[in-house]
Parts: sequence; C-alpha cells; structure tokens
Amino acid sequence: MELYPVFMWLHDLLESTGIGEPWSTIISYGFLAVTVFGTLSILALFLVWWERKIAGHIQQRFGPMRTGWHGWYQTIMDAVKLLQKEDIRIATRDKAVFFWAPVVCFVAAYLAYVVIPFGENLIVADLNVGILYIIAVTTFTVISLLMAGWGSNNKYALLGGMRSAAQVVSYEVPMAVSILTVIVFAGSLSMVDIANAQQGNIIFNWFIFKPPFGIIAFLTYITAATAEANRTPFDIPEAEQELVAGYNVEYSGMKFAMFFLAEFVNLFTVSAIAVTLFFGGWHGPLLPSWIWFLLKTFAVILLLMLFRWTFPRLRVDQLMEFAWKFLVPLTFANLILAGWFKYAGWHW
Amino acid sequence: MTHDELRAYVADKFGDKLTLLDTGRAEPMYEVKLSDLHDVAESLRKDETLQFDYLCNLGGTDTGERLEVHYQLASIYKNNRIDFKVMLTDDKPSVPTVQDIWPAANWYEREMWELYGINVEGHNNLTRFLLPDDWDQGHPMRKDWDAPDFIRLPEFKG
Amino acid sequence: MSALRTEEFTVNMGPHHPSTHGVCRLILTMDGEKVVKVEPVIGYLHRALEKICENRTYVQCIPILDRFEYVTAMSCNYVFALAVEKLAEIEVPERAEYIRVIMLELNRIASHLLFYGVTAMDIGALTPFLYGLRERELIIDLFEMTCGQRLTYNYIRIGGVARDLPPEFVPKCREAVKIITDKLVDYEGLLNENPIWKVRNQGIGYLSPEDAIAYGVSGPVLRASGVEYDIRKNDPYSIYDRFDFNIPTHQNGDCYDRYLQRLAEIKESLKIITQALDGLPEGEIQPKKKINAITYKPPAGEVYARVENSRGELGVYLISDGSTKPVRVKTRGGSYNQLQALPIMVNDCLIADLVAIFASLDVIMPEVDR
Amino acid sequence: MGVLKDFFNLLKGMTITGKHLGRRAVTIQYPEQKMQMFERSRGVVVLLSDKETGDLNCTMCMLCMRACPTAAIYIDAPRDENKKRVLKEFKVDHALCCYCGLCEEACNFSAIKLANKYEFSTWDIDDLVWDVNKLQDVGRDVPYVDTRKKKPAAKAAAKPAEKKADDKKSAADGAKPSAEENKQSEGDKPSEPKATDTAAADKTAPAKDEKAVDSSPDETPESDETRRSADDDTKKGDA
Repeated sequence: MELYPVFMWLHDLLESTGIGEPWSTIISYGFLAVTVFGTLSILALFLVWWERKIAGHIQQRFGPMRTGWHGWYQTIMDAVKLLQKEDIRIATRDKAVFFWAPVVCFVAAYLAYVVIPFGENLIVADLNVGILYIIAVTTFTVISLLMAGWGSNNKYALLGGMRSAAQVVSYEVPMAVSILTVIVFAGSLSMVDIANAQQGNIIFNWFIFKPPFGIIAFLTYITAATAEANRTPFDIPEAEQELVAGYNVEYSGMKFAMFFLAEFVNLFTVSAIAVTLFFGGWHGPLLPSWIWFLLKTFAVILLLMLFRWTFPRLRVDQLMEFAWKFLVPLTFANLILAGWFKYAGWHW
Repeated sequence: MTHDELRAYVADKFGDKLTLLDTGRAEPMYEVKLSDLHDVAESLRKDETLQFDYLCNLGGTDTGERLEVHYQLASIYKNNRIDFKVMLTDDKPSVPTVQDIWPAANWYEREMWELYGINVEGHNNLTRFLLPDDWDQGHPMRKDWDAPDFIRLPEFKG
Repeated sequence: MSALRTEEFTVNMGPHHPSTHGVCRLILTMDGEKVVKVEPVIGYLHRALEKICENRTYVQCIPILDRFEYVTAMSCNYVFALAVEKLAEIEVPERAEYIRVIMLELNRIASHLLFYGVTAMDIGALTPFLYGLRERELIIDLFEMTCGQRLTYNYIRIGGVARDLPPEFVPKCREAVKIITDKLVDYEGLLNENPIWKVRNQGIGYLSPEDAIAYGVSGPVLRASGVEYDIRKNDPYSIYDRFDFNIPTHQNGDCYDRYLQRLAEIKESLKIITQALDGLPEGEIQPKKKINAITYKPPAGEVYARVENSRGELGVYLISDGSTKPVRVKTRGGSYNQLQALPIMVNDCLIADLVAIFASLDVIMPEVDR
Repeated sequence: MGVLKDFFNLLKGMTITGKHLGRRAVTIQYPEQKMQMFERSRGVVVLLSDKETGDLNCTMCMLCMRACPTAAIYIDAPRDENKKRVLKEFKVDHALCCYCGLCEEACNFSAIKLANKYEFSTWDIDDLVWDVNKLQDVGRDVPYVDTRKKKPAAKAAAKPAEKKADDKKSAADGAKPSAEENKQSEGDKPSEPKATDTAAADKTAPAKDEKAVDSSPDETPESDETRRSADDDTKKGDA
C-alpha cells in the first residue's frame, strides 16, 4: 500500500543488472527522493503562482500576466532569476550558521513528505507513527529560522528569529493536541489508517463531521497550522511592516529562494495533514484518489490564502496569549471530552 | 470673543507690553519686546479668559533688515487667535524658549535655530534637524545666504 | 535575588523602512521587543520649499507648494491662495468658492482613503490597501479631468480656480460619491469589527486631550482624543458656514479611534460634497481683475492663513513687502506636530504597536521636512 | 459569547474578500491597453503649430519662460536688424518641468501646451531636453483651441497676396524630405509673422495684442545682469 513496492521493484531490477548491493539501494532511494522532491518543488512553484493570482483577484488586480497564459510560468522564471542572482553574504555573519539555515529549513520542510499519503498507494513509507513523525520533523523549521536570525547578525533578523521560535513552540502544543483528538477518533498514528478510518458513508465519516469535537479540533488545528506555516495573521516572524523581512532580511539569491519555497512547501504540508486528518484523505468517488487528495488540499489552501488576504497581523504578545490562554485550554478540553466520549462509547 | 473684544482685552491686560501692529486685517498682530517675550507668552497661556493653549506656528523671518520671530497662537476652548512677533536687532540674535509653555515649540525652535541662526535660550536639544548632520554652510534661510549650488530663478529685465 | 537585568539596544528604524511612510528615521531604544524610547530624526526629504518660494512670484509659489503636502495638494493650493486673498482682500466669485469646497473635500476623502489602505497594510492586512486606492482613483480621475493632474494640481489659484469644471464633472462626481458611500460598508465590514484589528488598535498609542493640545496636534488625531476642534467650524473660511455637517469626535484617543474618526470624516465630507454639488451656481471662476502670474503684487503686510486638511491644521504665514515675490512663506503642516508628539504616545509599547501608532498618525514626510 | 461573535466577524471579512474573488479586475494591462487620457491632462510640453500654415504659433514673447517656476523653458531669440525677433533656440527641459501648466496659461498665442501625452521616458536624462523641432513635431497632432485674438481674421485679410509668394516656395520645398522641411520651416518661421506684421491691414492688431500680453516690444530678455526696476513692473501690472 505504498511506494515501497516501487522501491523494491527498482531495487530488484538494479540487482538483476548486477550493480551490487550498496549502489542498487542508494540509486533506488535516490529515485524515490527525486520523485518526491520534484513533485513538491513543482507544487510549491505552482502554489506561489496560485497565491499571487488569488491575491490579485481578491484585490481586483490581475496578478502575474506577462509570462505565458495568465503568467503561468512566472514563478519558474522567478526561481531562475533567483538562481542567477548574486549571493550576498554580509561580512559580519556567522558563517556556518548563515550557510546551513536555509538548508535545514528546506530539508525540514521536505522531510514531512515521507509519510503523507497522496493517494491510495502513493506514500513513500507508511510509518506506524506517521503523524508523530510529522510533528517531530516540522519543528525543525524553527531551528532553521533561529539559525537564520542569529547567523545574519542583524537586529531585525534576530528579532524575527526569536519571534518565530516563540511562536512555533507555542503553537506546536495546540496543534499536537488537536491532532491527538483525531487520533482518539481513529485509534492509530498511521496516516494511512487515519485516512482509511474516514472511508465510506459519502462524506459523513469525515472526522470534521464528528460534532462537536471534530469541528473544534479542525478550527484549532487550522489556526495553529497557520501559525506553524508563518502565514498572516500569524506571520510575525517576517512582518515586513515591522521587521522589514524578519529572519530572511539578509538572505538573497538562492538562499532566499530556499526559504521561500520551504514556506510554500510547509503550506502544502499543513493543508495535506488537514485533509488527511479531517477530510477523509484521498477517499472519494469516481475520480482517481490522488486527484481527490489534491482537490481537497487545494481547497484548504484556498482557505488559508483567504485568511492571509483578509486579516491583519496579530502582535507578538497577543499571539502568545491567544495560544496559551485560549487555544491550549480549548484543545485540551476538547481532547479530554472526546476521549471520555470514546471511552464511554457514546455514538462512536 | 470677537477680534475687537480681544484687542480691547489685550490692551487692557498687557498695556504697552504688546504693541498692536497695523496689518489691516481682523486678526490682531502684536509686537512684543524681547525682554517681555517669555512673560507675555506665559500670561497668554495662563490667562483664564484667553487660554492660548495651542501653538499654531512659530518661526523666524529674515526681512532683509532684521530677523523676526513670529508666534501664532490659538485657543482651543475659547476659540481665539492671536499673532505676535518679536524683532531681533542684535548681532547675535537670541530668544528665550517657549517650550515650557507649549511643548510643541520644541521642533519649531530647533528648526528656527538651524535655518536662521537664532539662538534659543533654554532649549534642551539644539542639534541638526532638517539639514545634514555635517552641515557647515551657515543658515540657509537668511536672505544673504548663498552657496555655489544654490540656483536662483533667472532674473528677467522688464 | 537581584532582578534579571537585560541590556537595551538601539534599532535604527528607517529612513528606508516599509512602514515609515517615506523617509522618516526612528531611533528606537529597545528592551527586547519593547520600545523604551523613540526619537524621530527628520530632514531626509528637506527640499527647502520655503526658501524656493521666497524666490518665486506669488502664482509660481502654488505649484511649488503642491509638493509640500502632496496627498492633499488641493488644500496646499488653497491655503496659499487664502493667505494672499486675505492680504490683498480679493473677492472670490461664488462659483469658484463652491468648486474649491468640492475639491477640498474630495481631496480630504482621497487622503483618508489612502490612510485607510496604508494603515491596514501597516497592520498586516494587504487587501484594504488596494480597495482604498481603488476608490481613491475615482477621485483622482475627477481631479485629472478638471485640472489635468493627478497629484500636484496647481488648481486653486489666488482669487479663484484655474479652470472651470468640465460639463461631465457634476454627474461623475455624484456617481463617485455614491460608489464611495456604498464601498464604505465594505471597508467597515473588513476591519471595524475584526477582532484582530481591534486588539491591535484599541488602547494603543493613547494621547490625552491635554497632551494633544500642548503638542499642537490637530485634525483627526486631536478630535479622536475627544477635543471638538475643527477649523472649518471654529474659524470658518471659504463658505463652509453654509453647509450642514457635523464634527465627529471620538473619546478614547487610541489608534482605533483615530481610524474610526477618519472613516466618520469621510462620511461628513460626502455630505458636504453633495450639498455643494446641489448648490453649485453658475458664474465666473476668476476675479474680475485677473491675477497675472508674472507681475502680480499684493500689498505689503503679513498674514497667517490656516485651513483644516486631512492631517490637521495646514497654515501659511506670509509676509509681503509689496514686490512680486514674498519675503517669507512659513508653512505649517499637521504631520509636523503629530510626529513631534509620537514619543509621548509610545510608552513601553512593542515595536508592532509603534508601527500601528505611526500609521494612525497618518504622517506624510514631505510635510514634515518641507 | 464573545468568541463566537469574533468568529463571525472574521467570517464576515472573509466573505467580503471572497466576494471580490469573482469580480473583474479594475486595473488594465498597461503597454497593451492604454488609458484614455482626459483632454485636460497635463503631460509633455509641446509647441503648437498653426493649423493652416503648419508654422509655430510662437511669437517669442518670452512669457512662458518668465512664468515657469522651475526655469525649465529656455528661449533665445535675439533681434535682427529690423528689430524683429528671430528664434534661435527654444528648449524645454522635461526633467526640470513640474507640469504645472503656468506656461500654457501665460501664453496668449496658443503656442505652448501641456498635451495629454505621457510616454516620453528616455534612457538618458539629457534626452529630456527637447529642442524646438522635437517640441513642434510632437505637438503637431495635438488638438487645441486657437485663442489668438483678431490675428487669424486680420491674417486672412492680409493673406492672399502673401500666400501666393509662400505657395511658390512651399511648392519648391515640397519635393524635399519632411525632416528637412521641418528645419526649413523652423528657419522660416520668424520671418512669417513678421511678414504679416508689415502688412498694412495688420498695423493696429499687433499693437493691441502686445498690450494684452503686457510685454512691450522693446524687451531684451536675455541680459540677466540688468534687473528690471520695480516701478516698471507696477506699470505693467496695472496695464
């Protein structure tokens, strides 16, 4: 039920050609990695374009229009441009930290895709602790932002880095707890199992339709996820009106592009998790499973984009207050009640 | 209070400290002696009937012959306006600050000090303001000020 | 146990910073995220307008003063024209006065719409900016149709206005008024009750009425502190005493009230425009004795004229010695005092609040630096 | 329930932005689509030419130069032996120009105008200084209302005799390429109004015009050293 058979098949094929053990494993893993990486990069580029288009139309503009039909390869050209740009490195930076920050950010963003089921059989590895793995791995992003803030040796960047550390750590809690609520419903940590638990009964087996805990868990999750992805109204780490560009103020060229792409990969990650946890994953009639998955994910992304282009930004202390004084108690109450209902066997 | 009432009241209250200037307009404009400036300003502010609590404008003028400092005051609650100015004939022009009466005067006085070279006694922060920090070319708003890159409009002969 | 001591550090906000509205530099002394002290440093846009005006004829000063406060250049035109008219006692034709009022109020709305957008953007909502500019464009188009320019109008002249209204102006203006009235519902729906907007603005940057007056703060900022003072009512100029409008005030003196204050003023301005359009008479637009751009000489004297524009009291102190060129043109803009009062509004607020406060003052740097 | 109220206020904002998602853009794609400029829009400064003869309307009275608040206009028109002005140079520096339109208002001969054209950016700031040829070329298709008083009528009366002489010349010029003709006409221009001036029927008209313009014919505007006296000024203001 996963991409692992593809890996095995490739591995066997390479074995039969007589390449020898370490190489056949490395090549087949490499093939998998490139597949995931390529898909996600294209998705991220698409999301950048799509966000610009959505923003444009919300604001009654056109958005990108110059490159191709409705500017469809605008972001590709942007990426090419960023690749060609000079990599400006300020002299007072912390060399190693400055260099590794975008790499860590990029890698952390992509690591989550090991366990995200894109479709019926489209998963790299169905870990039995899948969701736990995602929560663990996405937290790496915060380290990278802190590294960027520190390494830049810039006050604005440092403020941005500190803010993002505080923010991500705070929102990790309500996010994990709302995910736990779903795990209570599903009884499993595996992403595939969670998705399968929502199969059938048209859409009414989706966990979001488990009143009232499902909807509360979804709302708290989506709020925390917006904060995790550093998007408005929780985009205080970069807050361009306050901190110019926050942690990536000193980055340019490809390093900046890595931060930028990682941000959109994160956006896709949180939406994909939301779909898997609350909207039945890839399950749906008629259409192929991966199309259902993408459609649902884009719908969630659209919601997040609507957030971004509607709301003002919260202040850093209000953000903390909101997390600790509102979201954390709410999610815990929700979890406890859901667990109690489950234990008592009422309507599940 | 109409302008005429204001004139009468001020004449009554301040006597010859405030000399009415003939500007031909309804709003009264007074001249005040440099030595009386601070006292007059303070009593204009403190007076119960006048209550000039709002400093509209403050600035220097170079008429070509002498330097002047003009003060435009208004009263928010009594809804009056009054102008007065002080003529400076000294070589080293200097006025007392009115910052303690109207905090708003702070920047105006700084600007005046910088652009006209009128010293403000008692001002807490006479530092470069509108001009660059390393400015050393004098006081540009003075009429006799000139600099190599200062371009006047060409004069036309009639 | 001794208290935890943290070190304060200095952050240089600006001159090139996205939310300093031009090139204002704020030297912040910060304790972590907290702003302990703020010191505005200005002068980056100093163009010596006053000095330039001393070297121009009276009519030539008007396009120069267009650049003084370019967001409401109409009132800059007007205040200078008013000063010269007071000096020379020029009778302004009725129609010209009505046109002036329409233009001034349209310009006030345009400026407040810009404020709406820019403030929202400073607080992180990008979309209202585009909405605000969209309706502002209607007004700018009306200006361009009438006087040919979009920003620096040079329209209101000594003794009248430069050109008569084009025939299609009145219907288009009515249409614009209607559109803006409708769109105000959208604006308010987007931000007024938005909880994020409210927590970001309510109780932030409190300015007491006493401080406001003492620091010479004027206009919407003063009125948002609960002081009902509007030069249009208190020291009426032009024909404002003929129109029926209110001076809205708000009591809390925080950023949120300043925002509401400006939205309320848009509504009042719309009322004035409708009345002025209804009452617009036919007739001349220039005084009988035309003002020659090159040779006009007002009598010697001095005068201080002030008008209420969207940022407060806009004043010109004019000294004439009877020649073609003024001896002194001292300008006074609302932003100057508002920016001066910024440090007293900032008491231990966060850097994000500082941005909100700065935005709520609606400071235009060219007006400060001149 | 404050939380629920806040939640619905957030939703309200989202419905407003969501509604706009389906609306048409209000912006236009600039180089492909262009805005219809208003007739009064003040853009590039141009010199207008006579609709019939194609010559400049300019009489070199220097009023625009004096009205300009930024000294963007430079005219050099010394007098020839007949005390008539000959246009040597007419330059407008579009980089200095502040597009206030005072020159257009000062002009009594419909000679200079701020046309509603706006695409004149260049790579080099020096290219923004336009000489008389360029100013005239750009201004050729600019519509304008001819406000020259009396002159057209007087001209029409005085014209026929002259026209013939002119016609011959233009016929000869007709063969030449247009660029050269421009130059030619520029060279000829100063002589053209002169010719009408000398016509007997026109004798009174120019004098009246001069008064209206309040620039006396004896002005020699170029000498910067000599200031004009204040008295002189007042007289003119009163005139």
